Amino acid sequence: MSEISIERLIADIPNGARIAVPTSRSGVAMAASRALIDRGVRDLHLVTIPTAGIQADMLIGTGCVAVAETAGITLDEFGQAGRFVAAVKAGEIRLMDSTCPAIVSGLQAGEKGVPFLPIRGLIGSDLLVNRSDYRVIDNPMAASGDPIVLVPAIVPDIALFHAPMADKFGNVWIGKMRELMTMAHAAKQTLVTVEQIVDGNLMEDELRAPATIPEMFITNVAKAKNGAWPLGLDGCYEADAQALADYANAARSDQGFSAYMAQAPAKAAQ
Amino acid sequence: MSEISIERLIADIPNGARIAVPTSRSGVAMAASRALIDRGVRDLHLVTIPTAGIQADMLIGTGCVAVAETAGITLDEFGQAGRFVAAVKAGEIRLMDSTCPAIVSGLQAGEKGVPFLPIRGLIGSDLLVNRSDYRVIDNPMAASGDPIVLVPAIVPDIALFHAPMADKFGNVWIGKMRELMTMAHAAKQTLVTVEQIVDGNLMEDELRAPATIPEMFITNVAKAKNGAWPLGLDGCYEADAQALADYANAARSDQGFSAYMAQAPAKAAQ
Amino acid sequence: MDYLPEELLIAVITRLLEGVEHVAVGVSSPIPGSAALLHQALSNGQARVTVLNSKNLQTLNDGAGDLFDRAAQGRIGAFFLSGGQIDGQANINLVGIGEYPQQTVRWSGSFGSAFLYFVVPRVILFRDEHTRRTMVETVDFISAPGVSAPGVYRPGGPYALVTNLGLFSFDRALARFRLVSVHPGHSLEEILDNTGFAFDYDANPDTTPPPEPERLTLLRGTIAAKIADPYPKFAKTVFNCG
Amino acid sequence: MDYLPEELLIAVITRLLEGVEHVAVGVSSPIPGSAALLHQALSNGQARVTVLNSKNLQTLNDGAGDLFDRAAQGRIGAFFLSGGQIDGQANINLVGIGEYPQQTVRWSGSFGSAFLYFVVPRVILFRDEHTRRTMVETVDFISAPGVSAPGVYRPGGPYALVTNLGLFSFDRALARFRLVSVHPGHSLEEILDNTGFAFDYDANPDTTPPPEPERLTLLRGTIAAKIADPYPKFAKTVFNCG
Repeated sequence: MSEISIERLIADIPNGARIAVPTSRSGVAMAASRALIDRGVRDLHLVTIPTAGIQADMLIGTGCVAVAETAGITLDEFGQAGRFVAAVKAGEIRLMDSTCPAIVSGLQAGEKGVPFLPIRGLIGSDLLVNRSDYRVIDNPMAASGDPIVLVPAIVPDIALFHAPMADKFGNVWIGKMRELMTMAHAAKQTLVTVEQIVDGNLMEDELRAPATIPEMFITNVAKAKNGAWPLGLDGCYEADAQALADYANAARSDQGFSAYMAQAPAKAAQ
Repeated sequence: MSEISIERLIADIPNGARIAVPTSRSGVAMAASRALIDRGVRDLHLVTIPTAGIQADMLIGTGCVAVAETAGITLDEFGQAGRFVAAVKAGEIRLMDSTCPAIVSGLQAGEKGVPFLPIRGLIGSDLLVNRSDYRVIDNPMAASGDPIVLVPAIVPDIALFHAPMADKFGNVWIGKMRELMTMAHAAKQTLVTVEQIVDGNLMEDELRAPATIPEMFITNVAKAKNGAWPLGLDGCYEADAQALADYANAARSDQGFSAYMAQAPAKAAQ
Repeated sequence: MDYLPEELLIAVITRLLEGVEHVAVGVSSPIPGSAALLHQALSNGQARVTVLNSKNLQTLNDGAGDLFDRAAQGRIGAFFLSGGQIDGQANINLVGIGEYPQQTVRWSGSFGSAFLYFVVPRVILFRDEHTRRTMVETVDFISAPGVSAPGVYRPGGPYALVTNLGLFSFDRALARFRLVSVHPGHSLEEILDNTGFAFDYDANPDTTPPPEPERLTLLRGTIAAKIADPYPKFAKTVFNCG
Repeated sequence: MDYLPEELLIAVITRLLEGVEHVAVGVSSPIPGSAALLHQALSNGQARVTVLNSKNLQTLNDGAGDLFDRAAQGRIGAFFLSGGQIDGQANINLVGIGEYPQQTVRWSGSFGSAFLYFVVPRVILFRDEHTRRTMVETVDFISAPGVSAPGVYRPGGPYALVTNLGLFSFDRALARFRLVSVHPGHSLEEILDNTGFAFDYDANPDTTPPPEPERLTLLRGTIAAKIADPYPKFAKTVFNCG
């Protein structure tokens, strides 16, 4: 796998792609997302695995997103995701609200190549009422009536995330962020930014191999030092609380957000 | 978690327990199985994840097993599993024949706390005909008729396996043998033998934590040096081909098997 | 011993956790998190605590589904949920106000509520703003229902509601809250004035006991240091720790 | 160039893999494994090969379901199955002979066949014993069916049958084998005599071409060394390697 730029990495994501991204603590490809915004991608169907934060808010605020399939979009301790909230109120994005494990199960169905997985809960919620793609069946394993929800497989066109390291073969080490493995397994294409590209073969490293995504699931890798900034990356660096607070504050208004996106750096100093 | 003997580890496995064991290359607790045989356990419902070899054959040959739920029992390059074959022919065990991914999906259903998982394939096979616990439904996600099999959750009473190491808290490192994680997640109780018990906390080791089963899933751990012998343990030692060939040869007949079990050592020299 | 309002709430929640072997705590929950850690300390470390988004207070290592799989199997005894709105049937709304989807107020989303509320035996509702804005007759959007029809798989559900004003229990058969005690400094009248739903109560309700002194000491010491892992700002503000 | 029977079979199978991006090989399959590795070498390493139970010839690291999940998604282009019995409709039997379950002959079990046969586009049946004992009219137990009723999800299925006597293609619509070529040293009559099921054939069938010399060289060199990872005995016996 030859080294490519972040811009090249995201160049072929088509408008309208169903794109899966992890939670704010599980390896968000922020630098790549900024590149995607700069490219002017449109009509993304964003699937958050299972929630998201600043990344989703930025993509929504810049008009890149048509559909948000999510269990929650929040800036956590920095407050509401201002652009997400504004877009919902304005009716600018289509919502596919769900609950965390239903999204995970959908992704696992995609990983397993089955059309659905069953999941407990949800019955009686307005989430279920508003998800016409979910089904309720009578559990065929039960002796008497036992309604259970089936969620359809999620097969993202693209999985996009940031990880600590890749090797030159395209194997990607993810540490404890196991959802990245599921995402790569389920998605048609997987695009990854990494802090570093290491020598040797991660799959031959006894300690790293168990938490390494094999290259056959990886479409492309680009190096992006501090690529999750202003979010953190487990084992590498903490989130930049000041930068996140600045963003949260700016994103409260259209003007604040526009000014932020025009002025704030796309990435941390490298 | 205080250190206990192999005998103590397996002491509370009740007769009739549904016990899950891994394939011959994924950490078989051979020393613990010999202890279980010596104890004279009876009527085990053996679930192989998803196949097994010498361990299953020995347990069957010594009359410990009532039910074999399996996708295959074989001594691999050493030939047929003689005691398994003899027991089938004699009608001494009840068979629940299946196919590897159906067993894995059943275990994953157990792990996820759902009553079933769907799986492709199987339709038209005599496996399905003979598994009255499997169901065929019409895929509710499809526009037109699309039959699909549902396999019920497998929730083993006991998961029993051998791993490279545990720490003093009971966390168990499994390397690439990910099925052991699924087994521990799904089972009510998980009993583990390990090559060594290490200092420190495996969950705090950045490199080992991703492939470590957290102690909350582990009921008990006993140290068993060369505990998989005569099978191998990935990253620790190779299988003992001569010992396996000797076993395969002996297991072809009742007499050979009895003589082997009476004379052959229960464990490798430590 | 003087105590802060946060310390009272932690004490109240800790009492609700008695006997629970494994408590999990979601995001943005410093008060429940502190209570869970105090509960663990009182159990001499026997009780397990999983604090989401913490570095060291959890053992989740099997992806985004790990916590939910554990909960589905009954391995999580208690969890905390909140709501932008909570109604008298213990329905919770984490989505927004107005007609879905283009609502006039939008919150973050339902997170794991629509699942965990069904499978965790002891779900404690916690909301530190007890007003008619939050405690409503009927929620605008049901993120997760308080009760389920007969036949619906539901080993879990609401166990109690803790607010800044008082403590309520929840009767799943009646689908109705009952006021257990009023926090010191507050009154039944204040609670009635600020609650949009009907609930059962005694004319002279008990007053919530203050934090037990020895627990308060524990809380301000070892627990404060621990909760600083996921919640440094909270630990600093409330316990002046970190 | 002289060659061994095993080398011919490897050459035959390698030709069947043309264009396949990812070949997986199950347990106890040294000849298919060698063919897959030769195919990979011919693709300049572009084709991926997963050899089960090998140390270095696979990247499975997500548990016992990993291979099957990959196959279910269409990520595995070719796989090999065998059978204690194979019948004219390409049904395979890996379970035993006689009335199930208490059969008079019992084999290991169905392994992944009842799944992989459905989802892998190019399943190659391989059996090096071509007799009326193995090639039967109707199998005693269907581990995995050769064809499926309309409407059954089946992107995969039988593509060819390779035996020690010849090469057959399989027509899924007709549910019938057709003899493609007879291996050198064998005859149509021998195949007819030793086959328990009816199949299509030309009166003067082609002879299977011998291994291509340059492939044979590759096979005896780099491939022999590689296949010694999972199959040391085979590499030693056939290629005198290792």
